[in-house]
Formats: sequence, C-alpha cells, structure tokens
Amino acid sequence: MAEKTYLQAISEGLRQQMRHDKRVFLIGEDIGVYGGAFKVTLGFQEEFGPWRVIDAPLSETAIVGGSTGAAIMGLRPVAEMQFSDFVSCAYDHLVTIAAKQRWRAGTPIPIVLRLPSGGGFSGGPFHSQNPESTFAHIPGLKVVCPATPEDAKGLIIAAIEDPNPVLFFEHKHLYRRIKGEVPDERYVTPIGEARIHQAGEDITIITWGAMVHTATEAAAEVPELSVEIIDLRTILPWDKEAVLASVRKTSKALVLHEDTRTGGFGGEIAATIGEEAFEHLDAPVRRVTAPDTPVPFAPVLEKAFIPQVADVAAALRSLAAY
Amino acid sequence: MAEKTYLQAISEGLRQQMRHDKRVFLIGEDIGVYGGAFKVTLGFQEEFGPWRVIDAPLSETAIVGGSTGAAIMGLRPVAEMQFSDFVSCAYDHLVTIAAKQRWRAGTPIPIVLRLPSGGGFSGGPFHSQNPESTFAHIPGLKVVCPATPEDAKGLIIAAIEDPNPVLFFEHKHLYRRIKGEVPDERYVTPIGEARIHQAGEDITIITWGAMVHTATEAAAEVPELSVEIIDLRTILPWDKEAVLASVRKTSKALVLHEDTRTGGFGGEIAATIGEEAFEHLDAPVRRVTAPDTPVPFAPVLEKAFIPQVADVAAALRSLAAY
Amino acid sequence: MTTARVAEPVGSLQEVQELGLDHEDLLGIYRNMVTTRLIEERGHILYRQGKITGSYYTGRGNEGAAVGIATAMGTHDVGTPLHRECGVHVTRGIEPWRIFAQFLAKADGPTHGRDGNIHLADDRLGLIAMVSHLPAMLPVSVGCALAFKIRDERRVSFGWFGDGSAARGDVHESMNFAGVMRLPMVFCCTNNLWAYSTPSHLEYACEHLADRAAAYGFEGVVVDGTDVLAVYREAKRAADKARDGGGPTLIETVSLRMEGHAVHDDAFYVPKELFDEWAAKDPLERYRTWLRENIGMTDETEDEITSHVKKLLNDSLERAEASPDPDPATLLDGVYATLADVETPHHK
Amino acid sequence: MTTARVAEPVGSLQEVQELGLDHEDLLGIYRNMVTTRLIEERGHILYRQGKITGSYYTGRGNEGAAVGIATAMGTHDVGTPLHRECGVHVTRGIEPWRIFAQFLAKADGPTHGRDGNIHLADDRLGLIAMVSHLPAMLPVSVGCALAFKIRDERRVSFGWFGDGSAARGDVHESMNFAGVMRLPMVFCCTNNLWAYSTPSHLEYACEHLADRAAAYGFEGVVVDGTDVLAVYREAKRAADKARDGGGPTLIETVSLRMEGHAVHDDAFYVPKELFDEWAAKDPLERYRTWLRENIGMTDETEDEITSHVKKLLNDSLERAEASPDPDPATLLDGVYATLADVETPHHK
Ligand SMILES: Cc1ncc(C[n+]2csc(CCOP(=O)(O)OP(=O)(O)O)c2C)c(N)n1
Ligand SMILES: Cc1ncc(C[n+]2csc(CCOP(=O)(O)OP(=O)(O)O)c2C)c(N)n1
Ligand SMILES: [Mg+2]
Ligand SMILES: [Mg+2]
Repeated sequence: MAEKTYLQAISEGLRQQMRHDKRVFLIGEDIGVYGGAFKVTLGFQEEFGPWRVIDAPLSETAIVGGSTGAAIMGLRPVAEMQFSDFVSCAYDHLVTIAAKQRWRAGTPIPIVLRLPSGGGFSGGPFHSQNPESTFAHIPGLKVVCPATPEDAKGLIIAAIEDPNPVLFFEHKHLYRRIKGEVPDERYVTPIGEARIHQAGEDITIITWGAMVHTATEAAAEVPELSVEIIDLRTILPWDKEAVLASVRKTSKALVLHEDTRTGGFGGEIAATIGEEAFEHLDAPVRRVTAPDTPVPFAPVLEKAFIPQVADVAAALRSLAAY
Repeated sequence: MAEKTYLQAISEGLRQQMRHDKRVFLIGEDIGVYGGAFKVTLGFQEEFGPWRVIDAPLSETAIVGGSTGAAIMGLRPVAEMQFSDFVSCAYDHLVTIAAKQRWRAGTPIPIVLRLPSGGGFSGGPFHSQNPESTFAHIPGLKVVCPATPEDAKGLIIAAIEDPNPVLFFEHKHLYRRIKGEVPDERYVTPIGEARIHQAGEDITIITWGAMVHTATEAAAEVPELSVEIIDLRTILPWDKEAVLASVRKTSKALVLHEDTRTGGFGGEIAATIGEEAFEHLDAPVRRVTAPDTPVPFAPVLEKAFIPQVADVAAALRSLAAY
Repeated sequence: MTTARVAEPVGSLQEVQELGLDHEDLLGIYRNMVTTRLIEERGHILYRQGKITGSYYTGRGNEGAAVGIATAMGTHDVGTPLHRECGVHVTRGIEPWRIFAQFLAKADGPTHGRDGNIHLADDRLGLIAMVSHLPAMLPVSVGCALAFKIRDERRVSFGWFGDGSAARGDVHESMNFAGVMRLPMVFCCTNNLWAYSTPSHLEYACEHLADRAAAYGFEGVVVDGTDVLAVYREAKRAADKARDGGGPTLIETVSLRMEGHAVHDDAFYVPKELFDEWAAKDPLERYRTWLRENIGMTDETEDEITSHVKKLLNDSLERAEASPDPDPATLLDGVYATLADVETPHHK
Repeated sequence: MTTARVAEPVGSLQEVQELGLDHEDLLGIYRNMVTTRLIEERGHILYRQGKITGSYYTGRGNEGAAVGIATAMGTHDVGTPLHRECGVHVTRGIEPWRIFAQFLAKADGPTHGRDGNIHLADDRLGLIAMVSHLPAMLPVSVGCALAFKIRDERRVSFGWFGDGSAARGDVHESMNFAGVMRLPMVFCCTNNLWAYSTPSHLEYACEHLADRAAAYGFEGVVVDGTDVLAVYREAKRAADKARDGGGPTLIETVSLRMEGHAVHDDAFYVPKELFDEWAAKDPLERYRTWLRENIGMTDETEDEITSHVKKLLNDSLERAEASPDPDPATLLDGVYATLADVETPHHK
C-alpha cells in the first residue's frame, strides 16, 4: 500500500491488468509513443509493444467500432478518447451496436472506453464536459465515474473484466490533485456498488466523480450538520438500494453533479428517491448541478458554472432549515 | 378547417412555410423524387424544384452539418432523418456545433430536424426509438414532440421560424392513425407551452407524443377518476409552470413516456415536481415508461415494451388508492 | 479518371478449376444461389400472408455477388453481411428454418424475435448480426481484422457496404484505418445502382466506388456482380493477399437491385429498361447457363437441386412456424452479458 | 499511385503580377504573415506569464499556407479556419486586440471569455468560429457552399482540416457531398506532417492527401505550404473555378508544425533534423527573401512593416488587457438565440 495519485492508480490498474490478461490491448490517439495526452499510458508501448498499445489515426468511430470487432474476436480492448468530449464522435457506434448487440443478437461486447472528463482548469466548452448522463440513459452500457485513487484502480480493472461495454470516466481535475492509499496488488472494485464516503445522520448527499471532494469540503463547512456522502462510483447501474437506505435514515437528500441540470442523471436519482422513499422525506430532494449552458473557458465563468463548495454548503443549510 | 391526418398536417405546414418563406429548403434522403420514406414531402420537389427539396447522399453528418452552414448563410434548412434512430449519426454535430454555437460564438443556428420516431408497428430496435430524452439534456437545442394534427402543423411552422436548432419528433404511429381538425391557414403554435389535453381534478398525467392518446384511453378506462392530461408538446423547453399548476391542484402525478425509463426525461419532470411541488403531493410521482431494453421487433414483445393503456390505467388506480 | 482494376468475366472451366473449385463446389454454389433466391421469395409470400410484420427486404439480383464472396471465405474467416447478403448466411451454412423463424419473429430465431429481417447471424459460422444503421458494421469488421493482426492469425475479415452507404463517414474511417494498419480486410461494396430511391450519381461522383481504394493505399477492383465465378475469383485473390499480409482490398460488385428498396416500394423511379437489361443477366440464370455449357449440368441435376431446396424450405418453414412466439416475460433478459456469455465461439 | 497535381513553386514577379497581385498586395501579404507570427509569439509570452489559462496552440510554420489561401478569398467568400490558421483571421482583417482579448478570456473578446484560443471568428469577415472537434466544421463549410449554390451566388466557401483529422468521417461526408453537388468549395488541408504526436504514416496510407480528391470526382493539388505565393495561386485558381460552377478542389498545403502540438508539448517525437530542414524554409523568411529579390524590398520597408506591426500589437495587447473579465451574472445569457440575433451579417 502506498500513496498514489488518481492518475497513477489508473495507470497501475491498466498495467497490472495488461500483464494479467494477454487479451487486453489499448488503442487511442497518441497513447503510444507520447503516452497519452495525460500520460496515463506513459511507457506502456515500451513494455507491451505497438500491437498492444496502438497509436490510432484520429478516428473515434474506427477506434470504438474497431474495438467492438476486436472484442467479438475475443480480445479485451481499452480505447481512449483523448477527451471525453470527443466520445460524441463515436456516439452512434456506442448506442447502436455496443449497447444493443448482446440483448439483440446475443453477442457480448466487452470493451472499455477511457474518457478523461470534467472541468476546473479552463479547458473550455470542448475539453471540460461531463457526458456521463447521456450514456446512463442507454440500456446495455455501463457507466463508471470513480472519485478516489483506490476506486479508480479497482474499477478500471473491473471495467476490463466486465463482459459489457463500459464507459470509464476519469475526472481530469482529480488526476494529479487527488492522492490516496492504493493497494499495490491487482484488485477489483465491483461495478454497481456505491460507497459511503462519509457517514452522517442529517442529510444525504448523493454524488460521484470530482463532486465527491466538493461535497466533502462543503460538509466540513457546515460542521453543525451530520452529512452522509454517498459516492455512487458507478451511475449505470447505480446503487439505488444504498441511496434509498441512506435517505430513509436521514430523510433529506441532495443530489450533486458537475454535469448540467436539465435531463442530467440527478433527475433520475431525485425521481427515484421521490418515488421510492416518498414517506421518508422531510424535505424536497434538492439538486445542485451546473446550469444549462456549455462549459465556459474564462476562470471566472467556469467557477460560476461548476458547483462550488459554497453552493453545496448553502444547499445543505437550506435543506437543514426546511 | 378540415379533418386531416397528423401526416397531412405536417406536410401542409411544411408546404405553407416553404411558400411563405423562400429561405426555407428541405434536405434528406429520398425526400425528393420519392417524397420521403413516409411520403410527407410527396410532390414537393415538383412544386419547389430540386434545389429546395434536395435528395441528399446517405450522409447524416453532411446533411445536418450542411444544414448548419446553410443556416448561417441565411437559409432555413429543414433536414429529414429517414428515421429518428439515425440521428445518432449526426449526434456529434448537433451537440458540438448546433447546440453551442449561439452561446459560445454568437452564431444562431436556425435549423430544423424532422425525426420520424416511435414504435408500435414492429419496426424493431432501429426503426422505433424515441431519442428525445437524449437531446433534451443538451442546452441550446429545442425538442418538440407534437401529439395532434393541429399541433403538428403549428409546431413545424414554429420550429422553422425559431432561430435555434429544433428537433421535431414526428411520431410515426400517429402519421395516418390520428386525425383531427386542422386550420387551413398558416399558423404558429408556440414552442414551450404545454396544452391541457383533458382537464381533471384527481390525478395529473404528464406526457407527450403518442402517449397522449394512450393516456386518454387509459383515463376513459377509469371513469371514476377525474384525470387531467397535460400534453407537454415540447420537452425542451418544457412548460414547468403548467405542470406544477396542475399538480398543485390534483396533488398526484403520473409521468408517462414511450422512451426507456432510466435517465429518460420523465426523471427530470418527476424530480422537478418533487422539488417544486413537494408540499402539494399526496402520493409519490409515478413514472410509466418503457423498460430499460432496446425496442423489440416481435409484436408480442413490443406490446410488453411500449406502455399500454392497461399499464397506465393500473398506475392511475394505484395512485388513486395511495 | 479511374484507378480501380476492372475484372474480366470468368470464361473457361479450366480457369475455374485453377481457382480450386471442383464439380461439387460448382454445384454447391448453384445450390446456395437457388436457396437464397427461394428463401427470399418465400419471404414475400409470408409478407403478403401477413405473417411478416414490419417491413421486408431482399437481395434479389445480388445472389451472385453474395454467394461468390462467401464461397471465397475461409472457415475461420468472419464477415458482417448486410440486408442484401442473405446469400452469405446461406453459403456459410445457416439453416434456413432459422431465417424463417427470424422473419416470423419467433422465439427460436437467431434473435428470438428481438430483431427482424436478415438482422441475424450465427457466430459459429463466423458472422456478426447487422444493425440497421448503414454501414455501422464496417468499423466492427475492421476491428475483427485488427484482432487477427494483433494475434498474428491467418484469418480475414469481410465487411459489406452499399453504394449509398459508401457516402457515410464510417466507410472512410474503416478503410483508412485498415489501410494504415494493413489489416487483413476485404471490403465488399454491393453496388446495386440505387440507394432506396437515390441513383448513383446523387451518391458519389467518381467513376467506380472501387476507385476509392487508392485513397487508402490499397487495391480496388470492380467486378460484375452477376458473374458469381468472377466475384469468387476476385474475393479469393483478395482474401489470399490479406492472409499473406498484403493488406486490404476493396471489391465493388455491380448489379441491379431487382426489387423495390423494401416490400412497400414499387421502385417506380427505376427505369423499366434498366430492369429489363439486368433481368437478362440474372445471376442465377447466367450461372445456370454457364454450368450447362461448361460442366454439362443436366436437367436432371438441376431439378434435383431445385426440388431438394424446395423440400428443405418447406420443412424449414414448417419448423419455423411451429416455433413459439417469444415470451414477453423474457423481455428484460440479457441486456447485460454475464461472464459465461463471453465464452461464445466468436469470443474464443 | 498519386492522382493529385503537384504544384510548381512560384518563380518570377511576372507570374505573380499575372495572378493580379500588385506591389501593395505583396507587401500586405508580408504584413499579414508577420502579424500572424508575432501575435502567436505574444501568446507564448502571455502563457508563460500565466495570463493565458488552459492550453495554448499556434500555427508556427503555417503562416504561408494560411495567409496565402486567405488572400485568395473574395470579399463575400466564407471560411472555417482551424487552430493553425490564425493567419486567415489576420488576413481577413480581425483586429489583433480581439484575438488577445480572446486569449486572455476577456469580456470584449469575440466569444466574451466563453471559449479560448483561436476558437473565435468575426462573422462580418465571413468566418465562422471553430469547435475543438476535428474537423466538425467541414460539413458546416460545405453547407455554406450549398447555400451559395441554392441561391446561385458567385461565392466560395473555404473549409480547413488537418492531416490527422483527414481520417475522420466528417471529411469524407463533406467531400462526397460537395463533389456530388458540385458545390463552390475549396477544401484546404493543412498537412503539417504530424497530428499531435502521430506521424503521417500512421494517419493515412496514400501518397498525398490531395490524392483523395479523385475519390470524390474533383481535382487535388499538393502545394508547398511555405511558398505563400504558390499557395495563393492554387487557392485563387480553385476559387475561380468554384465561382464559375466548376465544383470543389482539394488543396493540400505541406509544411511542418514548428512547435509542439500545444504549449505543454515539447515535440520530442519529431526528429530534430526535420525541424532543422523546415526551419531552413521558414515561410516568412522565404517570402522575405523573395520580396527582396523580386520587388526589391528594402531594409527600410521591412523595418517599417515590422515596427508597425509591433506597435499595433503592443497597443492591441494593452487594449485587450484593459478589457474586463466577463461577468458571471451573464453566464446564462444567450444559450438560445432571439429572432433579432439572426440578423447577423452571416444570416443575411
Ligand atoms: C445511417 C442510415 N441512414 C439511413 C438509413 C435508411 N436506409 C436504409 S437502406 C437505405 C439505402 C441504402 O443504400 P445502399 O447503401 O446502396 O444499400 P442498398 O439498400 O441499395 O443495398 C437507406 C437510406 C439507414 N439504414 N442508415
Ligand atoms: C474528434 C477529435 N478527436 C481528437 C481531438 C484531439 N486533438 C486535437 S488536435 C489533434 C491532432 C490533429 O491533427 P491534425 O488534424 O493533423 O491537425 P494539427 O493539429 O496537426 O494541425 C488531436 C488528436 C480533437 N480535437 N477532435
Ligand atoms: Mg444500393
Ligand atoms: Mg497535422
């Protein structure tokens, strides 16, 4: 066990799984010689060679569609989109083939897409998005959004071992900023199980990705409240039972995500709580999210866009006062 | 005023708007000589010529991206996807450029996409989908889903006149099945305003598209209940005030849509009701939707997939009993 | 300016024998073409009887191209045939009752009533079920070739697309990717001169679609799709080359779509003379004549094959009709795969 | 086999005069190239000063290609330049302070701090602001040409893409669509030999990207991107042809990306000799020499231009820095357009 960054944890998970399973290969733009735009796969091509760490042409459709074909032929592709924003270029492939082929024709598609996502560093409208809600609406896909180094490692391995298409969102703003103890050995963190990031009694925050850390800071700003923070870790499937159990206990819930509000996955969670924990609620389920705009470039605007600690703290206080 | 089918109403709206505004042109696969897969544009090429009714190559990206360019140059393109399912092939274009260009760079993109959608005739997984929820999550787009011939005509004209990208979902199962009185003259039905399809006191059903008719039949099956049916007509923007006003009156709400459940737009509506009408609710907001699978081909399976009158009636009864 | 090679028709028996086809093979090809034609004709009857719901598509006129290419596929090769390529499924050996069961949305069909038409495949036969979105299967096909390259296997992947869908970006990304990586791919373009109601000159502006191969650094070949043996020869060459590490080939087979786009379409927009012209070179008829002239196929043999196929199809249809409807209670099953599911023939 | 025409370098003054460029024009080109170079160099300084947030990209080495093409654009023509084409914006006449304001995420920049880098445009100058997704602007560019065709206007649309993004489906759909409809398009491929860290041979397998034009039924031309006048000549020819109804042309300009992909990238993967080789034919230096040799540009004129540009940029930077930060209260404004918004120069 050693302290590692979120980025190192992903890198280590990938490397260990590639050593463990010869079927695993990586494909993406600039992942080989360059080691990836974020250097997650630095040194991989040296170790595994150019046919297991493939520098692909600038072709998101061919990369994702090609991964599907290779998966059907028995390999375990892990494709990187240079930024998760560019997954829009492979959208058709994902929803039309990867998501439906198992149900429709009995053909499982064990592929992983690595998707560096999220804002916080002035990346602008096309290098900062959080498109996980879009894909969480597509039956047949799995959507994973780790918040901690430990989970990031265990979940990337789980994603590769999973016999389904898994979208693995890596929050770029956590890459080097967040450190934590990470076991040295290969291990699997199950997909679909939430984690109680912080136990509490008064209010439940349901969140994932970088917002887990925002929630933690916000809770610390309101020490008079006992806040339970649920890190969903995966949003398709999502751990409804864990959320409902917590809300039944606290009777107040706040759903927090970095993606925009209308049609964001927070709506699904809030609706489900409203439907299945109706009698337990002492206040409306609140959502704290980005507003319905693209992601702005200017730091002052980006700060107004991404939910801040103060926004969450204010929502906690208002819920408490309800 | 004469009785027209839903399809005739759309066709008439398109034709009148093309006569009214020389900037309007149509583009799509097989829309010219053939008159479109559903014959919505039958005879249009004769009247308006091949440069206002363009038979495009099988190129969804070029059709939608090209429409954007033509719109920026001052035209008013109306692009048809042969089936709404194929809009997945133009997804990147819509979310990356059309949706964001106004906010980001000040360039409005007045385009309309006509999207024949929905199931009910054994079209199978790729000719029956309802992808409106996906796009209702994208700020900058508008999403319109008419349920009646009168609205279909007024809304297609509104969509063309709107200075923004509008996705116009035409429910294929209504095309020839649903008739209604449609004014003969050109008129505009405003985007963003719901319509009380049927007034009532006990329970509110919020729905759109083909499900408006399912809701009506279901309400008729439960005559002991006074059901208010709100036809949203447009889901981005959606008429929150109309919904909240109704729910504050009835205190019970059922959200009904043909799209699949998890991450569907019903979650947004239910979450909003839960958040903003919390104190008025006498029961949890229920959702009746398709289950989380692709759309099946076999009629027996499709019936199990698409919400049926009996499903809605059962939900009404259970809500009433709550 | 055309850069593609225009393939000669196949002439003599000797040439064909040199290609490795013996008497039995030649009759087998004929049987596959007849079977394909008759399966699709039955489909029309089933549709008129109201037993096929939704729409219904055939590949009439394309039997030569489909069977010709499939005959050139090796046992361990894989393919992603589309809606005009029923002949590929037949040649690879799918049992016709399963195709009928699919048409009829039955529980025992390959997709168990979840999808219809020829949106099916049997992975034991090295085929992958198509989606409607054209030609979204092509990158998948390229991915199969990538797997062969990565594992250094002597296998080839065959991917189909149409003259219309050639306009989509997926084709470009697929061909570029395969060209750059010199993957063992055979790109099979079924040019049936129309894309629904859209004629070729509104779909592309080069002379032959096979000319495009040059843009990706490999060879393009145009071949008459009604000449099953010429198609076979070109596909075999391309497959051999791919197997030997020579990279992809694009084969464009040309023939006319002899029916409407689907059953609801009377193809009024196709000039009648064009139908007449291509009817005169019907691939089945053309091959029948060749067999009679070159290997002396007798009326007897012919009748034997035809009646064998008819009997097979009668039995198949009976079996298919006897299959139950899918059980709505199973609707939710299998959205996600289990680990056991990846133990399919494909995945091994 | 290459199908593209390889353009000759520009030689004599006479040739250039026949192209319609007079003394003033020639000096104007030089000024635009210098301005482009110096704007981008300032950007580096601003980045190092921590004043540019996020990332920062330049088109160093591409000034000749960008300015050359833009000089050939007519007043009413339109274009969708990308991240290496700052020279197009400059040539079309954007005021440099606005570029700096954009770099600095200021309220008065063209996108008011909503987007950064050269993701900007001024619609009064016939340009449309790029998105990051490469090359998603190309179909938009084709759509502009479609509008010209529909309205029968003598205007031309110029769309850019890179050697790397040439692999994306959008390029194919764009070129096919424009070829089929013979639209007034000039496709401008900025081949700077690398796509981020990826060299050409991993991006495409034909000899020249311009060879691909043949696949779409129009002409392809390769031209040395460091030869601003040759680029101008080819772009002018292509534009004239398009204006006269002759359809699209694909122009591939070749030069080396002289810096890393973006400021964080030291381009360790580019062989040092390659940098040396291309540094020796720096487009600015090359043109400067040509001007001295052919129109006798003096040290004096040169200094005058340079100091004029420097002063302009100093003032511009001052003005940009004086612009306020965007007001967070405006964040939600303008997600949707109003009817008044469509009264932009573009939309008329
Ligand atoms: C992406 C996409 N857009 C539209 C369609 C609707 N469609 C089905 S077949 C067809 C024509 C296809 O033409 P071609 O590729 O030549 O194949 P053919 O049917 O002629 O064999 C169209 C437009 C589709 N299936 N996929
Ligand atoms: C669709 C898409 N995928 C990936 C990227 C990330 N990316 C930005 S520039 C670049 C390389 C582009 O290469 P090229 O087209 O040759 O343009 P250059 O930057 O060399 O001018 C990549 C991969 C992107 N912008 N868009
Ligand atoms: Mg065709
Ligand atoms: Mg490049």
